[in-house]
Amino acid sequence: MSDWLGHAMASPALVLMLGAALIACLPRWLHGVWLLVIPAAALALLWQLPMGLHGQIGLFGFDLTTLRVDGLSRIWATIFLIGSFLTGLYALHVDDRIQHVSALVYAGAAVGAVLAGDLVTLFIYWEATAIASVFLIWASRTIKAHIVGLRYLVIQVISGLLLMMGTIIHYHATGSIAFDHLGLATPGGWLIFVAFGIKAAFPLLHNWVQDAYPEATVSGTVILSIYTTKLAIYSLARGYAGTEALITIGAVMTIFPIFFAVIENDLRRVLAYSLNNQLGFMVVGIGIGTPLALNGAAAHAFAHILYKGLLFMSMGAVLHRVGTIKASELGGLYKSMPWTAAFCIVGSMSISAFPLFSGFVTKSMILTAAAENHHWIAWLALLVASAGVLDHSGIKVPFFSFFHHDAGFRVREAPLNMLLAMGATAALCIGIGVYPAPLYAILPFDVEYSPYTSTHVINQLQLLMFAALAFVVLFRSGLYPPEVRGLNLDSDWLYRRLLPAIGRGIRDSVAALRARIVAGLGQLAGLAGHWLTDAFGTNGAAARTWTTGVMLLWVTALLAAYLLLYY
Amino acid sequence: MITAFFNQMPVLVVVVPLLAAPLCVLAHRAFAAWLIYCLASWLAFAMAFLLFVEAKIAGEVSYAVGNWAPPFGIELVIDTYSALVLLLVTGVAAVTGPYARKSIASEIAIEREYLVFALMLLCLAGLIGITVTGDAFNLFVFLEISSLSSYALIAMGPKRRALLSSFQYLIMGTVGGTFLLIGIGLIFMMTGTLNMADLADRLPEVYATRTVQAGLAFIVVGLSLKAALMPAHIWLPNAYTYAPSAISAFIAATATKVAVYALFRFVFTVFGVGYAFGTLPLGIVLLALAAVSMIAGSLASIFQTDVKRLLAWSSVAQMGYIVAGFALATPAGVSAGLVHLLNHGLIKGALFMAVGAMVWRVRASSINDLAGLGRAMPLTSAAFVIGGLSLIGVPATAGFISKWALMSALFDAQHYGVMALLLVASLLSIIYVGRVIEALYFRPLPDDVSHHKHGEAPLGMQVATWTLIAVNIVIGVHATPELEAAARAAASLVGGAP
Amino acid sequence: MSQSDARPGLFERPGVIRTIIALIVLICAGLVVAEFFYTKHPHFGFDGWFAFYPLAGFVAYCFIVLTAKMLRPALRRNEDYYNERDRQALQTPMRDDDHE
Amino acid sequence: MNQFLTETLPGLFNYWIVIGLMMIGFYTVIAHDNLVKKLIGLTVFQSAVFILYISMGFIHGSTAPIIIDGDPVYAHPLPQVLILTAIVVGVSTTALGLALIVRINEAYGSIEEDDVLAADMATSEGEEAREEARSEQAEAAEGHAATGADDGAEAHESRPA
Repeated sequence: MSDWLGHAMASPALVLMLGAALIACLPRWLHGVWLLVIPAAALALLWQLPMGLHGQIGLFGFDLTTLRVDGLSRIWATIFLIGSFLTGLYALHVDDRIQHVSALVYAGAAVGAVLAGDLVTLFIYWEATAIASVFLIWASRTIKAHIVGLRYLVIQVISGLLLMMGTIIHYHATGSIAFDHLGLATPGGWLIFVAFGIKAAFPLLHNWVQDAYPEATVSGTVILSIYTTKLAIYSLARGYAGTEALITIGAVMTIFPIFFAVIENDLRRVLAYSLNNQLGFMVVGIGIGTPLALNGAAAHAFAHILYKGLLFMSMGAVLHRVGTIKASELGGLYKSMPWTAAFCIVGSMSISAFPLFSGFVTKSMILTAAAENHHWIAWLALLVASAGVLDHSGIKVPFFSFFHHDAGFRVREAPLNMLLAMGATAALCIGIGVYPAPLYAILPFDVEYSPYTSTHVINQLQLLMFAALAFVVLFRSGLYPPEVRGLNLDSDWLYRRLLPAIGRGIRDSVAALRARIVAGLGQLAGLAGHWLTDAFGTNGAAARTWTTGVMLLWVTALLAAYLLLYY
Repeated sequence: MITAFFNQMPVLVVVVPLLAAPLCVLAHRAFAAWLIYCLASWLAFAMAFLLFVEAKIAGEVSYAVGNWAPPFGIELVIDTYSALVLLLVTGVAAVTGPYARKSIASEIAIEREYLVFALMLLCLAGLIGITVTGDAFNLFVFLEISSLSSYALIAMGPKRRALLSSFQYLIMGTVGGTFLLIGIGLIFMMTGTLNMADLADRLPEVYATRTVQAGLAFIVVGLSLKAALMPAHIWLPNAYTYAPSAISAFIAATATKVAVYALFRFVFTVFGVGYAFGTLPLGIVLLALAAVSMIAGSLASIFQTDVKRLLAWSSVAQMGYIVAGFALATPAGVSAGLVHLLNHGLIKGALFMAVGAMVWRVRASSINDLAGLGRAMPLTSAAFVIGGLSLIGVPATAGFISKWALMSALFDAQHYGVMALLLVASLLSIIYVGRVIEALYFRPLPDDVSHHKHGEAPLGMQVATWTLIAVNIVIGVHATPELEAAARAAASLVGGAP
Repeated sequence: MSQSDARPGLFERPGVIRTIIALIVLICAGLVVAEFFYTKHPHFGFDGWFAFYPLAGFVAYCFIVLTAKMLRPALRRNEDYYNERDRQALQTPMRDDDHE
Repeated sequence: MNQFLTETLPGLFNYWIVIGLMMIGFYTVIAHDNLVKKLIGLTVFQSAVFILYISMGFIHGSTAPIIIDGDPVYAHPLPQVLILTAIVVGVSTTALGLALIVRINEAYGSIEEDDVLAADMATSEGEEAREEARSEQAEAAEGHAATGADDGAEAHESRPA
């Protein structure tokens, strides 16, 4: 027990969390320095750690492995820490202790989860990411953010509960809590799969992303976009690599959010849908499960965190300056915010996978792997999705915010620290695209792969440029759907409308039934209506103050029950 | 002299607060009474610690009151089980000392303050007595001492609703106490002894009689009432809500815990596991009641508008957790229940203290009244957050340790349904703790605040709250000593390797 | 649309827009020509057809946008569809975070 | 049967009395709203238990446990001693309860439990209504202050006319 402290201290996750504790106590003017120093220190520590298992501690008879450094976990931890550094820079101007603390705890929990060598440690950090991240939503301090935050929290915690139950059942079946390949052969494996699926935003489990991310603070959205979903992707890669079902799920995931993204008006929500679609690429890669495909998933996650972060940063800067992020109200901002516009375009080019940008060198690995393994439907889906990405993230986001018709906003350029963060991220996006060798070097598997063949470059350019041409044609001919205010139904309709409606239906019919009974039998029925509030509200039957007589009757009943049982 | 002190310690730990109480009355001054309370409770805590160590070494410390040899005289017995609960009771009492000074002063008229401390000492003496005694009837007497003083303490609450709350508690508590008395009488009738160890020896001969069966039923129901186990819990929310803040913290952390201690002292030590859980179906009944408590308590908690009431309802739920552990009657289950009993005492004590500090400032305890206090009282709010996380069971806090232990015990016993309910209850606890945290940090201070002149809570309240929070974190990080001690206690209660 | 500026911005002048479009068309034409000058590595067969990628890009794009457009009437609701409270809440300001 | 009527039943008559008293007391506590009656019921209930204890220590034809010559049968002294303590507890409970009733009467002007509860309910509902009104007011005020802003963030530097 004594040396666990030593082992645990060596964890980059704990460096971030201790840093968060420091920020909670330090005066305001020191926050900036710490926000940058802590992730950098954690990153340095990560790369000092030798490959292998560390930080074994015993807890309640389980041997936990709190620190597993191997190719797969290291690349994820690395990009998380880089992301933490960049978002720290982006949020430097924010004067809100809560946001800084929760951002660091959140990042620390995500890093800890990625480095977890067993399911219990994973569960602990898994829940920690949920709890830490909700503060970034609440920090918007609007009533809507409060409601959305609670909804988000409940969904995240359900994922954690499933993970825990799955872990227990898995342990019961196999006697092991190691977090290695799990597969879908056991019920425990299924439960954990669903738990991962919730956080990875599988189709129909996805809506919390679009619900919650756009409600967070300006910097909170950027931070949220980095960790939770990619942590789930890592967990899938670790536990379910090569699971056929993932190819189908991933293919659906790449396609269906596109339609929503095309007609969505809130640009941060557009990006949230596009996030979903990008996750689909990674899920397909994991489903294929060959070394090349897994490398592709890892590399794509790496690149994705950067360009998606960059896009959210630029939209955040627009929201910060203009006060709205609705496509229907924006336009012409390139005049006021030229740097932000330029960085946004770099992000768009990267996500659309133009050659020389980061998306190209990573996404093509997944497509190549799909082709090599002859998953032609999935491959076509990814191809179609690539064209779709060009529309919603490549064209729609920069076009409607910075170009299109001038909406008349005359604002200042984004704050310097935001520009620096965006600049650094943009530089990384281009750097990876131009010179991918360092990224390839830290991928989990040794695979020879070269993205810059003439075939690849030409085919990709053909695909993208003709899609762009299609945009021009559609837009000029007036067929392109205009940006209008409104919200679009998604799967959250199920629990925000359908379930309550069913509930109301049941309640109403019960109430009607009650009315009939009441008419006949007086006050016999008391079970209808807002059952819970009736029962547990402050003056509800179960929770209000009873008279001592009623209390004692209950006690007598209890005594009688015991005596009867014993009789 | 020193050896004499050590030899007399088991009785001194009761006698010191008992004698300090009239001293408080004689002192007649608030400050002097407070000083006496602090000294007595700290001394009791020190002795409790020494007794704990002694019990660890010797296994069991026995003391014959007045040199009357047991089983005829009253025997005091301290084993690890009682020593742990004793540590909790005296520890919380000792921490309440510094807390109570300002908190009590803000809620109770100055001329009655000294009486509060006298009553707190009496209550403490009663609670300590319950844990150390090895005599069934003596336990009843101490239980009534602690209950009577807590009725009076609760009635001192600042709102008039405190009066009826206290009266209802009095009726329910007295009925519970009388049931216990009947139960003890029935088993005394069959065995002719009141010494617990002696009872354990003699009861097996008369297990089959109706009298003993009825005796067990009366004792279990009587102590369930005192422990606020569903459906006998209804006195608790009001009593905790309307009591003065310091009293809420003290009683919430100790009184029901000690009642659970007594319940399982009877069930395990006196009646024996085989009889109560084997011959009679007590285990399954308690488990069912515990499961209902968990869910219903948490649900009710979510709907509360008053933070103290919210915490009180959460206590009902948490009592369910504790009883669920004990009701398994496996070494792992009992030790988990015991650990949660201790940890929950610490958590609830800390939370009630944090809320008490906020009440001290805004003079109200509804969630809306606490809006925006995260900025006005950063330290107190931070304490509430950490305590709340511990209540939820977030890793690195005490709550995690005991919930984890409970989960694994339930899992080993293959009670998957209860396990699922426990998980659901934890989910619900996130929601009700989240509601308060959201109000503290993400809502603005109301504009009409007349309480800007106060800053953070006074030092004494801060120190007390943070002491309990610190203990929570220490246990969360380094739980081995507590877990080992609990395992020893469980082994002595239900057998099995420690 | 520009009311505040007397002169239209760079990307609002018809000439500039025409140039951009012409550029795109030109590049596309070039890419079709390029179709003759590289070796293909088809994996499935159909991906080796002439101008497969250009066609795929164009058709897929149109398909997506037009389908989404058709879906819109079915999916779109008022912004306060879910409840009145959300609408009110939308207007509740963020408080003092994100200062400079 | 005959033996039951002549020996067992009368032999156990003390228990019948105990049970009777107990039920009377318990019923009073449950059924009466008047707090004083409740408390008296509680006292009767407790007294029944006292009698249970005392009578079980008694043996037919026994004498008080004072050592005398000969070979007398002594009653068990312990239950009587115990019940002395229990009576003290009972008396303190009654006293405390009565004191509480006096204060309840001062505070509410009634000693009927349902009246007092109704008064409490009224105040608590009043408090809740006030709370609700207050938070709605706050919301409305905030909403009003921000009409024009959609997603929040800092004030606009310029907006189209």
